[in-house]
Amino acid sequence: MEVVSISNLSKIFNTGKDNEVEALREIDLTVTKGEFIALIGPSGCGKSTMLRLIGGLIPITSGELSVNGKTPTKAREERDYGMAFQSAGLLEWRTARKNIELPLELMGWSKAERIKRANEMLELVQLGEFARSRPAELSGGMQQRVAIGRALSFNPALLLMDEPFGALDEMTREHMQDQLLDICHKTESTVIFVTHSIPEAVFLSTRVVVMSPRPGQISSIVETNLRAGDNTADNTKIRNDERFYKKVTEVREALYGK
Amino acid sequence: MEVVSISNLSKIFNTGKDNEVEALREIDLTVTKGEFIALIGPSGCGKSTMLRLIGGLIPITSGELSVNGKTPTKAREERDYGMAFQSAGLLEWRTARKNIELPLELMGWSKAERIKRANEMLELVQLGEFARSRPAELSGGMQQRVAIGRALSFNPALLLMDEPFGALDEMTREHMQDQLLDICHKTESTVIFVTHSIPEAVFLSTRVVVMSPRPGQISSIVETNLRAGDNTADNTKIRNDERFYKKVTEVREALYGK
Amino acid sequence: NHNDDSASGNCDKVDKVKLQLQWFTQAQFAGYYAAVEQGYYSDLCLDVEILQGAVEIVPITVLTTGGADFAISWVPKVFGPIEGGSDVVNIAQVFERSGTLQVSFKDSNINSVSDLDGKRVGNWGFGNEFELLAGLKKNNLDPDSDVQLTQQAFDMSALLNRDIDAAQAMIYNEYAQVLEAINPDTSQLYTADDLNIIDWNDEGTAMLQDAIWADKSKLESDSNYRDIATRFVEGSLEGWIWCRDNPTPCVEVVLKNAPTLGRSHQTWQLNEINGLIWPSSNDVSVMNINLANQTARVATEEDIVESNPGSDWYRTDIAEAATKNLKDKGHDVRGLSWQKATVTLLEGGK
Amino acid sequence: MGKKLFLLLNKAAVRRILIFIAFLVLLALAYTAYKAFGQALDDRQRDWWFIGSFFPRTDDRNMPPILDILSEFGKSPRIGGETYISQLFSGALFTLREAFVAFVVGSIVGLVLAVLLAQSKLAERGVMPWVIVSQTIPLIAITPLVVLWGQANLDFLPWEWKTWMSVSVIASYLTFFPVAVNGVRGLLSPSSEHLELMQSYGASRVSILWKIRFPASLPFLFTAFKLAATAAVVGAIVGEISTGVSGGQGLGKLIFEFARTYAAAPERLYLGVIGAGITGLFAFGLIVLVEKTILNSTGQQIRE
Amino acid sequence: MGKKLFLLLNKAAVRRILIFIAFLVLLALAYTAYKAFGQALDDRQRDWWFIGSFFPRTDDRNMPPILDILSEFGKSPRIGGETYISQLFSGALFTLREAFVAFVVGSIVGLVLAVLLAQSKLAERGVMPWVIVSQTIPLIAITPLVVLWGQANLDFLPWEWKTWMSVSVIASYLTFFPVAVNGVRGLLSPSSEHLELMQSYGASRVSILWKIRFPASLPFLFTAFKLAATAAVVGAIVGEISTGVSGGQGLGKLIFEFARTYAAAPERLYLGVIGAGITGLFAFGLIVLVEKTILNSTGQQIRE
Ligand SMILES: Nc1ncnc2c1ncn2[C@@H]1O[C@H](COP(=O)(O)OP(=O)(O)OP(=O)(O)O)[C@@H](O)[C@H]1O
Ligand SMILES: Nc1ncnc2c1ncn2[C@@H]1O[C@H](COP(=O)(O)OP(=O)(O)OP(=O)(O)O)[C@@H](O)[C@H]1O
Ligand SMILES: [Mg+2]
Ligand SMILES: [Mg+2]
Repeated sequence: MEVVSISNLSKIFNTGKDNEVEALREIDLTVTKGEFIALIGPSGCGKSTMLRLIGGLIPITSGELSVNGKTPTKAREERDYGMAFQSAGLLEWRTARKNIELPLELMGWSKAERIKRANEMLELVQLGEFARSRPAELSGGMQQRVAIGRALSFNPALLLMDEPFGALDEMTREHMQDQLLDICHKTESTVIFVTHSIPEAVFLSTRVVVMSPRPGQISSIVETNLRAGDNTADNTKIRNDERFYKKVTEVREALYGK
Repeated sequence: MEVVSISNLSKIFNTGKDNEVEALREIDLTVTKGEFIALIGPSGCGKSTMLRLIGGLIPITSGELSVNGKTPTKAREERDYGMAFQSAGLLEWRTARKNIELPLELMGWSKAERIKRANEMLELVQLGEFARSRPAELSGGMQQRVAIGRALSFNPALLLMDEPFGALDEMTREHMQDQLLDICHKTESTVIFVTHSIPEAVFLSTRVVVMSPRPGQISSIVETNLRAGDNTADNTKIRNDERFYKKVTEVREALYGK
Repeated sequence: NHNDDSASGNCDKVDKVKLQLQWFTQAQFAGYYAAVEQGYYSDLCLDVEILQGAVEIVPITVLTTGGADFAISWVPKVFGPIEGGSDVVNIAQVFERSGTLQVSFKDSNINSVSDLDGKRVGNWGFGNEFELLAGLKKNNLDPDSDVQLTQQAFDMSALLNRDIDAAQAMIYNEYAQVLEAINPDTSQLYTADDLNIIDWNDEGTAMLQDAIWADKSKLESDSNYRDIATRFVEGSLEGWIWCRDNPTPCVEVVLKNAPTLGRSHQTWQLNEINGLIWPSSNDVSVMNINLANQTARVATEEDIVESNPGSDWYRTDIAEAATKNLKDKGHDVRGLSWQKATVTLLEGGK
Repeated sequence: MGKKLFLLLNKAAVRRILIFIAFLVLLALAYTAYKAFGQALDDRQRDWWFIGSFFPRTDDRNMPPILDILSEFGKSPRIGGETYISQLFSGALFTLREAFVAFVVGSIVGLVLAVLLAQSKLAERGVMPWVIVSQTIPLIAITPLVVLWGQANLDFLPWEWKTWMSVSVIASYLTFFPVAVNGVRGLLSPSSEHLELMQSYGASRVSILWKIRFPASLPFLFTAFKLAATAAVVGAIVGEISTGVSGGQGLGKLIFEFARTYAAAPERLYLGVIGAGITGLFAFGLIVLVEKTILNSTGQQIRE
Repeated sequence: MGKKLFLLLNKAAVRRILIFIAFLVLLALAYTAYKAFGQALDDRQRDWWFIGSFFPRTDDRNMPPILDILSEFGKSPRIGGETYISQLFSGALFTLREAFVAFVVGSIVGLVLAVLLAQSKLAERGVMPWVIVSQTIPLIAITPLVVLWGQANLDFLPWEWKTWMSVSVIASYLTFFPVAVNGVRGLLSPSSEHLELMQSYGASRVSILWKIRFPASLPFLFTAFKLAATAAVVGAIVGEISTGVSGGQGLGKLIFEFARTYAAAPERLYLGVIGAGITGLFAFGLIVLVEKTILNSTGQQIRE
């Protein structure tokens, strides 16, 4: 089942003005249900723009784009998305827990359910003690983790994540990766995940989409799928598997050339 | 010559309130001129707090801290610092170039000098084309690079950098690392550099300071110094050197235990 | 409340009446308050509510828009609206004399209007300046070039500070304020001997002031309203007669309705107000035709109106009917024997 | 919340009031010093340079001595009458009631307008001009209407219409404007980041308003409320003067009376000004207190 | 900048004005419809429910027909005299001059105060109360002083003091307040991130003020300028009325005349109101135009 289908998509900012920027050119991509797409490419190549287009937050310039057979705006209104933006974007007047509760409130969860789920999420991102802290009192990485908790809290069908683990140390990052995979497999979510870390992309994804510098184009797509559908696969094993290293090299070459 | 000397430094936020947080406990550290200290540790362990203490932006709770033999506030007023914060912190009403010019304006550079230097910096961070863009029109990584350009623009004696390359792809990151080293060697700057990337820490630093989780303490200090004072050393060679891998492993073990 | 218990007994029906005053409550309107307190209105089967005026209340507007049944206003202030088509008529000219003065210190040597030549002459503007302007012209002074006309605030500081040489003042109000102020040279209150006054009544440019106004065509078409008007004028005049004969309790009635006012100042004011009414050349409030013509003439000369308002703006029948009733009750409606009392002002009008 | 308010009152408010009093004393000293200086000059050469014309005169009529002003509080307009301080106090209460109603009505109207104006450019362009026009019309042009309207028999209201309510209506006319203008600014202040977040959840306009725009606009709204509270008090005072109130004596009436008798008793006008000032400060202080409590609890406090 | 302004005028402003006119026509229609409805009711049962008391009366005295109002523009107070529209036009120019001076003076004073208040908690606590107090004092208590002061011989000024300048002084008294209050809010609005950045450069207070606080406060200041421009116009109108400015016919004087003769010619007061409204809109529109130009060029525009 096609979740996202993109064809011949282009995006130009400030069309006609002297600061015109061609961010994306002629993108074609199809994502099917349950896939985990890693989006990788140099800084400024249009990864965030792509996510924002898919999420229906900015209008496309030309081409076609549909999500679950609907326009992105429609899909957004029907709450198909969970998004984690490049910057944490927490509401500064809400505590960490209240920030995680935000989407749940919008989806009409009861107060008790919300608190329960928010607490689970805080545990998952290892911030149980900081439930009542405000964003300003959290470190950069902690803020990012709250944002991840918020994006995952309501089991969205389509997860759009923009460098969610960028500000985390290796250990926390690996923990979060494992948790993310776990949740996604349980809820059969489809994920589009932007990252700068090639190993992370390879480890998490079923496919790695490699983009070239501005104007952003898809230069190649590497099938990774180290789990091959087996959700119980041992993550540590995969991380140390030879196939993993090979795929990492393959993506690196696709990205930077040999 | 001691640039930073810290002894028995502790930092507690919200002392006495119910949301009291002990961020740093009994830190001892001495940094001499020309050193490149990499600070590494799990998310929320107090790295940013440490930089902010050294920069004199927040008051210490107990212990002693001096910079170039002065109080941090004094040092700050005498413009000893160049800081790059964890979030880019660009002024949204200024263009990229104007943002880089900000510290130069404060230091009384002439307009022509400012523009010249700002353009050099924009080239250095590979954003020459975006001189006239505003922060809102730049991607996350591009914003971060502008902030780096700004921090480096006036050759500060002491550079405090908080995950400056966090949002950059590998290639851009390596380019920036090389540039940073180059500048630091030329201007004989002392650097304290927070990062989550162990290879980055090892590659750049003379010493890696490893911190343990909250309350943040220095768990060990790894001498790296792969260049051993030779500024002309070939970076590619160092990155592929065996000593490099050994040091990476050493730091990883210091950080996460064997 | 006085009205209710006495009125309901003898009356088939009590008519509600609203009276709009031209200014805040003070002894200038003592007669109306007295009529309420003394039950004169309720004896005539009226339930009168007095609406005090304020800075931006134009009584004639309130009257014509139905906010009040009767209004108190100076005559010249109504000429403009009447010329513009306002349907109102003067039914009782309560004050026969103008209370407007031009006050100066003795040492300024302003003994007559012609002495204003070359002086700084204060006035309030906003339609209060016509008697002054007419008086100047009558004495062959050009208001634009021969005197220096100056905007004056509604208090007498400008005169006391000697920023102006002659100040406009109402005899019952601002003039008294000067006499309530300390003369820094003597550390005593100023006295009448320190001051010269020009009284427009003596100069022949006085204009008629407080009068009762009513809805003109309603008065012609609605006999009930005409009847109410007559009773209202009768009750009001009875109040004024009472205040003439009993000034001390009358002042207390005013003070009761306006707790922030000073007693000596209000006593002075009532005394002077009585002097504007009594002795009356006609039966009280019945229009003096000469003064009506003088007012209309000055108004025309001063361009308040384009053409002389003639005599359509007042009617005397209601006042005549009311005074007839009063005379029948044995009241003195001329007050020929009335004489001004001597009132001692205290510092600040206490 | 009650307890929190009280605590704030205990610490911050007391400090605030102390500072205020310190400045008050300073001002009184400056006033007296200036007066003394001016009088010394008077004795020599009154018209020296521009002291004579530019600065206020320093004689007792124009600048009554502080002690005279203070002692005037205990006096009364007539022998045996109510003292000025007690008149001012009850006048202030009377005016505060008008101002309170005006504040509440004006704030509600202002908020509703702000929400309306924040909806779309079209709404802003269509409605904003009328809001502006409404403010440009001087009170003198609307008081007759308001007063007439108040005089009509508003029988259908569950309460009896009093003239002071007309004053409140006039004051609320001044009140809603800053709330509307600052409110729009506040409602439009959320970052695009937060708005996009909400959009990504498919949040409705109402949810965005309630969960993002409204909290983000709190700091703006409290600034507006400060302006509005002050405007409500001054509007009530001005309303009393321009329309008159029967059945009560507000501050406005007192001040007007005092202003008119300034020549005879200048101290009194100062009493009125002090009374109005304290009343305004009281209203302002209440808003600051509520602001501190709420913004502290949401962490949006900008200072302290 | 000139060209930019012109371009903005061409596109956005024209659209804006068109929308305004559309709403104007709508309003006129609503007015006429309400009047017709009310009159239909009048004919049957005037006192039906509360229409009779709550809503304005619909007869021609209280609600003159739109056409009467419009045709009044072309009339004149006396045969062969100046038409009202030309009186209003020159009155508006006269008042705008007063308002302009008031706006400039008030904004400068407000900005200086805002900078002062933003310096420290102590300054805010010491000075803010006086700013509030100043606003609570009704104009009626200060106009006499201003007028006297204006009448004194301010010979030392390099220009001749005119009465309209006293009006400007009074209007600026209303103007500086929103600028001061919103200004403080704006000056305190920069994020701690930006302030820390500046501190890390060892920037002086003045630099921080100039390079961070001031630009960050622009959106706040423009909101304040909008309030201030409106306040300047209404302050000038009220000031004219309360000082009775001679030597010129401003809008205030005209409105005062019209209000006094409301009973006779209600249309005229509407003329005055329309004149004041358009003048206010003009002042407001100028600020919006400048705001758009500046905030567009700094990218701080919140809408459009
Ligand atoms: N609102 C905007 N207006 C103008 N240009 C924009 C805007 N947003 C993005 N761009 C431009 O589009 C290009 C792609 O930006 P985008 O944020 O998608 O990059 P990215 O791949 O996410 O980069 P990074 O890894 O640095 O986050 C950049 O050149 C950027 O300058
Ligand atoms: N202003 C503050 N108020 C209260 N607590 C704070 C504040 N700033 C930081 N902390 C706390 O101090 C601890 C250290 O924070 P810090 O930002 O120094 O972490 P960090 O090492 O930089 O983490 P990261 O890698 O996630 O950026 C955290 O537990 C955080 O919650
Ligand atoms: Mg991005
Ligand atoms: Mg950090």
